[in-house]
Amino acid sequence: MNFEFSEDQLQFRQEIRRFMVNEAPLSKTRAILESSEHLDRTVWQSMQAMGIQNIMSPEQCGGFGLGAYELCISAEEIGRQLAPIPSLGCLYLAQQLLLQCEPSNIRDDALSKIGEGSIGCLVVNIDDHASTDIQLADNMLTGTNELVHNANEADLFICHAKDSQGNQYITLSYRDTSMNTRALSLLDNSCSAGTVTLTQTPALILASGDDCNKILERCLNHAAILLSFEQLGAADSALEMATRYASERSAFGRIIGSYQGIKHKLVDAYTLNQLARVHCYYAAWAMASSPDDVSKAAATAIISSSKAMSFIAKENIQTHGGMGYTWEMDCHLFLKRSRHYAVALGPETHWQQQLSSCLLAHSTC
Amino acid sequence: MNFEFSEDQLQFRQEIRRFMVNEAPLSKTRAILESSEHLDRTVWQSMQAMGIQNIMSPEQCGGFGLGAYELCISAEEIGRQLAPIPSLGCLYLAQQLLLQCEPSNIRDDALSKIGEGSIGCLVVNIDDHASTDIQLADNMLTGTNELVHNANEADLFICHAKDSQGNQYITLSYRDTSMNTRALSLLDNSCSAGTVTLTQTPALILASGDDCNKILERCLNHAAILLSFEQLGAADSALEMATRYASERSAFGRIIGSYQGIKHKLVDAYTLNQLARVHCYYAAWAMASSPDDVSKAAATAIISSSKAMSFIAKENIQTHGGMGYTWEMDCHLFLKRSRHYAVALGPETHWQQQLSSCLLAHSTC
Amino acid sequence: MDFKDTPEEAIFRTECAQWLATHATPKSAGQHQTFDSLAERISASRAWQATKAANGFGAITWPKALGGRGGSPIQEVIFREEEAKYNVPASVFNVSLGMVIPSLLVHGSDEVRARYVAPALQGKELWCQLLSEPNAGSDLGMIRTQAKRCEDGRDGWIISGQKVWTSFAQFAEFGMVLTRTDPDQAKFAGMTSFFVDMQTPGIEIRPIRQANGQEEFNEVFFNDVYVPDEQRVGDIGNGWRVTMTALMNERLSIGGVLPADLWQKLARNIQSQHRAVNDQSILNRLNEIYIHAHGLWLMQCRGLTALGQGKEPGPELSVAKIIAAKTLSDYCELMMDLEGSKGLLSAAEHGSHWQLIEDLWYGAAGIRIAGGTDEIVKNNVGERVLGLPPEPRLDKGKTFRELVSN
Amino acid sequence: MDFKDTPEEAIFRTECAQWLATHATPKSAGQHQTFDSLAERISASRAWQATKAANGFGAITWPKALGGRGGSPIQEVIFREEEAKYNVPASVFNVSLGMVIPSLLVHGSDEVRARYVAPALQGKELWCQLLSEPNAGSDLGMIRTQAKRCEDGRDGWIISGQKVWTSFAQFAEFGMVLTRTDPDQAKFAGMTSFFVDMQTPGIEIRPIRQANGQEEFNEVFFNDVYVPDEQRVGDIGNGWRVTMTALMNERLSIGGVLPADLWQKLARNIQSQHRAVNDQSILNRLNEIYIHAHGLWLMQCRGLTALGQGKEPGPELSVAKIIAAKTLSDYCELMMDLEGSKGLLSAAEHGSHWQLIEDLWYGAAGIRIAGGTDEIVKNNVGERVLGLPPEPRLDKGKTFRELVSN
Repeated sequence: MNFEFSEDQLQFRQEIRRFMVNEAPLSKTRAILESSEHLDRTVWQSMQAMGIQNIMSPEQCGGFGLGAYELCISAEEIGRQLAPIPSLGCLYLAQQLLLQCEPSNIRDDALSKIGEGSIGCLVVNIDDHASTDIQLADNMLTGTNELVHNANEADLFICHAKDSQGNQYITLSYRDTSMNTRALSLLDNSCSAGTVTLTQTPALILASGDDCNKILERCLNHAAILLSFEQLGAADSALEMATRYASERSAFGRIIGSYQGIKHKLVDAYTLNQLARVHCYYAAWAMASSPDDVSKAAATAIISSSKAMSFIAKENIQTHGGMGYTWEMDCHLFLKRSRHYAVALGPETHWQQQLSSCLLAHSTC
Repeated sequence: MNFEFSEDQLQFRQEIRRFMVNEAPLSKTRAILESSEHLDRTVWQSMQAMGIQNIMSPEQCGGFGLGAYELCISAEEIGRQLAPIPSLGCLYLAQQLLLQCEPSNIRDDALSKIGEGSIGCLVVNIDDHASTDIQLADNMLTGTNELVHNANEADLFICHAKDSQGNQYITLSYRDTSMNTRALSLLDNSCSAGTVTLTQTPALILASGDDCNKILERCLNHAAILLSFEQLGAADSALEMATRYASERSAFGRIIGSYQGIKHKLVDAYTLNQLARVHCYYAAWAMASSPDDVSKAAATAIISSSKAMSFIAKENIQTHGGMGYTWEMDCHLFLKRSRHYAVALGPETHWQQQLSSCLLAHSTC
Repeated sequence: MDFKDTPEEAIFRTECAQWLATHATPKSAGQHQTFDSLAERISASRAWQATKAANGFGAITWPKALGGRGGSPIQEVIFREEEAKYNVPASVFNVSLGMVIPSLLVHGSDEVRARYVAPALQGKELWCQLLSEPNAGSDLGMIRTQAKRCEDGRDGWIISGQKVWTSFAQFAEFGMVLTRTDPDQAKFAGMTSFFVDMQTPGIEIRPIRQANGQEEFNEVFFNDVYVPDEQRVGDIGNGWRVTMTALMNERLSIGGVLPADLWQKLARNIQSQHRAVNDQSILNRLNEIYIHAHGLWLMQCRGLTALGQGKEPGPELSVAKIIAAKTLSDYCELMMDLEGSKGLLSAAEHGSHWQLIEDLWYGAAGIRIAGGTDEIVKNNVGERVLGLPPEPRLDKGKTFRELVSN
Repeated sequence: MDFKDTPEEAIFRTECAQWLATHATPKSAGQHQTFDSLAERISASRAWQATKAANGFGAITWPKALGGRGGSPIQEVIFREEEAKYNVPASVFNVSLGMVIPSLLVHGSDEVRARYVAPALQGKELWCQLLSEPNAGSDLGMIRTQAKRCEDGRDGWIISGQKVWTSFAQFAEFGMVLTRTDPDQAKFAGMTSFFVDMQTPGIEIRPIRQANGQEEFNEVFFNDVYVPDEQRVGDIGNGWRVTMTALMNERLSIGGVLPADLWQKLARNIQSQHRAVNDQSILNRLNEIYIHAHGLWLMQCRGLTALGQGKEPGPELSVAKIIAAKTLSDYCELMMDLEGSKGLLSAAEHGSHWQLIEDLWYGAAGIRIAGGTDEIVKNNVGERVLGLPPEPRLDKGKTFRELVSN
């Protein structure tokens, strides 16, 4: 029985935490929210220098070839700071997809580019990844996808496409003038998503045929697991913020955290996040060493971590009272982000269906 | 705008409450639970003397010909005492079904008998009232229904039957040697249900053809509304019990009701039951004067009142701590009853489906 | 029971509808009046209040002698129901006409009433209420803003301190301010109320930016502000009673919490999606929203019935705010979830109909706090309705000064 | 990470499995050992404990010198996991061997240890723990049962008072009782522990009938019971420490809360019903039960991992009881709902497999109370894990006598 990060991994977490606290304080997220930008490139670059974009990349791509655990740990620390970086589009979707593809020069080049700080994105229909509006003909892509995470800042575009016969492909393109991206206005503008329109965009083939569905499914499950870790960190951070305030603020002659109305609420939040935590760890284990459990574990991780994040983000505001509702306090950063996380990879109902299908099929998925 | 019981009705409620408190203290329910009986005939008889079985019966059957409100009010007071009487099988199902049938000597005789204290029951497939295992041939009934509320004590049997061509009938039979009833052991043995087996039982026809479905549907909706009022009273009673204990018991030097952990929990219970209360009132209004709203209102009333009852029954035990878990205290009477109410007319999922169908069809049901 | 107007109510409703039809334009479906700025909204609201006042609809329940209609609370509700069908600006006069002026009517002098009531009714003068402070939110008894007798011979007071959460202070002509005049009394004693011209030197107003980016509320700083004694409202040391008069008036105002067609919109939205129609877990969420929204409407109907019979509305309305906030939040999140991953887009992408969803979603978090947090409401209901004992009072028998020095 | 045994653990597991295979019969699927009476269950448990003790499995973590195995907490868990696969009686020795005797080992004299440890281990002597009282449930500091020095020359004490919630007192040979010896000290001081022969004259035991009709717990009355001073455990006034030693031992015992195949059973049940399989609201309830049940197992795995590394399990296990009670209740109610209206039948109609559902359903209400109510657990977690301040202590600086006279 060994259900805990190893000593090395825990030490790695401490390092990443120190790094993220220094490089990406909440003030940077707030600054992005106040600006017209959707991400902070200086944070992304220092992360590259730290090697985070290279954690899971194989050595031939300049990476460290580490397993899932270290990236999961990094995602948690990214979440703790609500870091305004393209983690979802690039690290959880594009990079994870590349890692699912057979090694090839095309793939390895893309991984190397990401390792060097380029931003990738995945052009896929998130709500129904069996379908796509991108057409492939003569190695050229044409079509529009209305919602692509981090598209506007992306240098690499991995696309799910079909040819006129309905055969599927996963392709790689580098940004050029044949593509148009438009940044979307989001409920949480410290995140980034865009509309991608391709017109005769040259494409390199990463995979084709029935493999594509399997690759996409695994990739989306991995993305869900990594996003769950990000939420875990964000929820922990919001709970710490609420606990700190509840330990300082007085009303009616008492510190408010001494009232059971506040205390029990924060314990409920703690309980939800501890439950999410073990499911995230289990999902990391599945991602690292038990592919058959990934589908069930990913759904469980994202359902439980979204529930915790949504609850804690709201009760953090509530604990702060009127102050919590001001722009000046950071509470609203967590509130907005909680909604973003809740639907970014499809709403809960999608994952509930995936989980119940797995449970009914018992151990077969 | 007039959304409250009238002065007369409120006075009627006070009378019924005084009557039920005197005639059916919780000790009678407890006595039934400890005995091999499933109901208390003396309570039923004094209710007959009081006229409760005659509230909605038309005057030609010896009844008062009152509307739905007075019966709803009575049901609430029955619930407040968890009275061990055949209210569900006889008043809410059998009598309501008879009231839906066209007047006839057969029907009127049955209503008169109930008015005189006889117990009626409805032999219907509660979980799928379109189907029945009772066959009608040559005015004789044959077949078994495994779960009939108050069957074991019933004198009158109203049956949903089909003939060999699949035509539907609603029939009336009086107890005779051709029928066999077996009392079932229940989670809450202060209620009563039985298996009914009919072998060539003579039957009188109350209704036939497509009318049967309509009659059954209306009857089950009315039963749901009346049972919701019964729950409302029971939940109020359990909440009063919890509130009283929380106002007396001390722990750590304080009355426990002064702790927000207890106080807020009881306010949550109060809130749930106040919500159930207005939905019950609305359903009573629909039953009395807006048949098109009955289906939606019945589903809403039973969903909201079951939720309140289940929550309050559990938190009443919790508020009482260890004492709440003893046989000596009355808390367990409410806990058991809450489960009985929750499934007696089909589980929540049935009513949720009915409600969402109504909402999607807007005002058409 | 029935949900129909009485004959008298129906006549009044017709009267309102006819007047509104000639003075305002009806809302088209789903329309929701928006303004480019808060200042524009305030101007529009002033103009609409002036029109109403000029035609006897400015304050339905006020006596005719004061320019009101001498109507019943039910008539007030009927007018609001009819008004809601028209494209008129949301009122910014609830605090002025529903709280401050009613308190002035009880506690102010004849001269004060003669001068201030009419301009407020006509929308010329907007009032704000200066109560909460950074360290006195839920616990108003702990306000520190002090008023000291002038020692330079003037018959007046010097007010210094900071107020917070004052709605529309940046647009208001006048404000009613609760101050501490004697810190050596218990916390609810030793307070005194004044009214002030918001342009008085030394008053500094800073709008507070909210989580949703809007700026309805303000911090108001009193930097040694001179106020003549004739602007005192009520006796010295009687400030809490003046404040309670204002707050009690608020309690009687019922309704208008949830958009009436909340669940219908949702039902239509679900029906247009094959997946959602066949997902009973989504349908159960619709059901719950219906149960809460319709339940709130029914609770309000019970309250109105009581008002119509000249009784106090039942205590169940106290919990309405808690249910309403949850229902709004659940509604908005289900609407977003129904959009799939596009639920993360803002109204700028979804189109203007989405602005309401976004506003309600942010608003829900605010409703749980404003006018008494969920926790305070539950304490009140637990103690006043269920009769449970209060928390131990640690401040009993202590003066304000002793409490602050802790 | 992995969920496999280490090589050493695997060896130990095999050893346990082999021994169990020769001394017990494996469970068949869904089987759940039942007894006609509590007395029969106690006898069977005594016999099985004797067998285990005779073969070195009686107390895995106790030192060999005391008849234990000298094993680790992980080995204890492994043995329990393997034992759970066999048709053996549920142990009634958790209080004896997990709480009372470990406290006697710390606080008892050499003579006492020499006399009492072995018979307890061998299942010959069952112990109970006499702590709670009618007015001291959550707040054990308020116990009133008093022990007074004999004044007739005997070197002993006279105990009088009433205990409640004592498990298996009616079958126990001995009990450890917490008494008040000095009411003029603060509430947690002035208490002293004794052990007593449950047959001592003056001890009267009345079983408490529970909501589910069972009678595991008892009221125990002490009517001027003489206890020699040599049966005192620990110093005079040290009773709270003796009690805490016992309770701390309980905290280290992990696991076995939920039946391992909970959600699988439910999934199979749902799959057999066309309606349920197509109702996503039912499936979401299955999902939630899975999330809680599997989550609890994973929390336990984290705790075991810590134990295996010689560390304390993390604080998240403190909330496990709250989650477990809710999960059991939800599970049972979903199982009942799946039966449609037949969900109201008792196990007598459903068949013996239903007895477990019924027991767990009643049990869930008890779990929320026993060993610290949900509310007490949340207080502890809020204060000890999150570091939030405690409730104001109204009993601070007061003696027990002052507290009682309030």
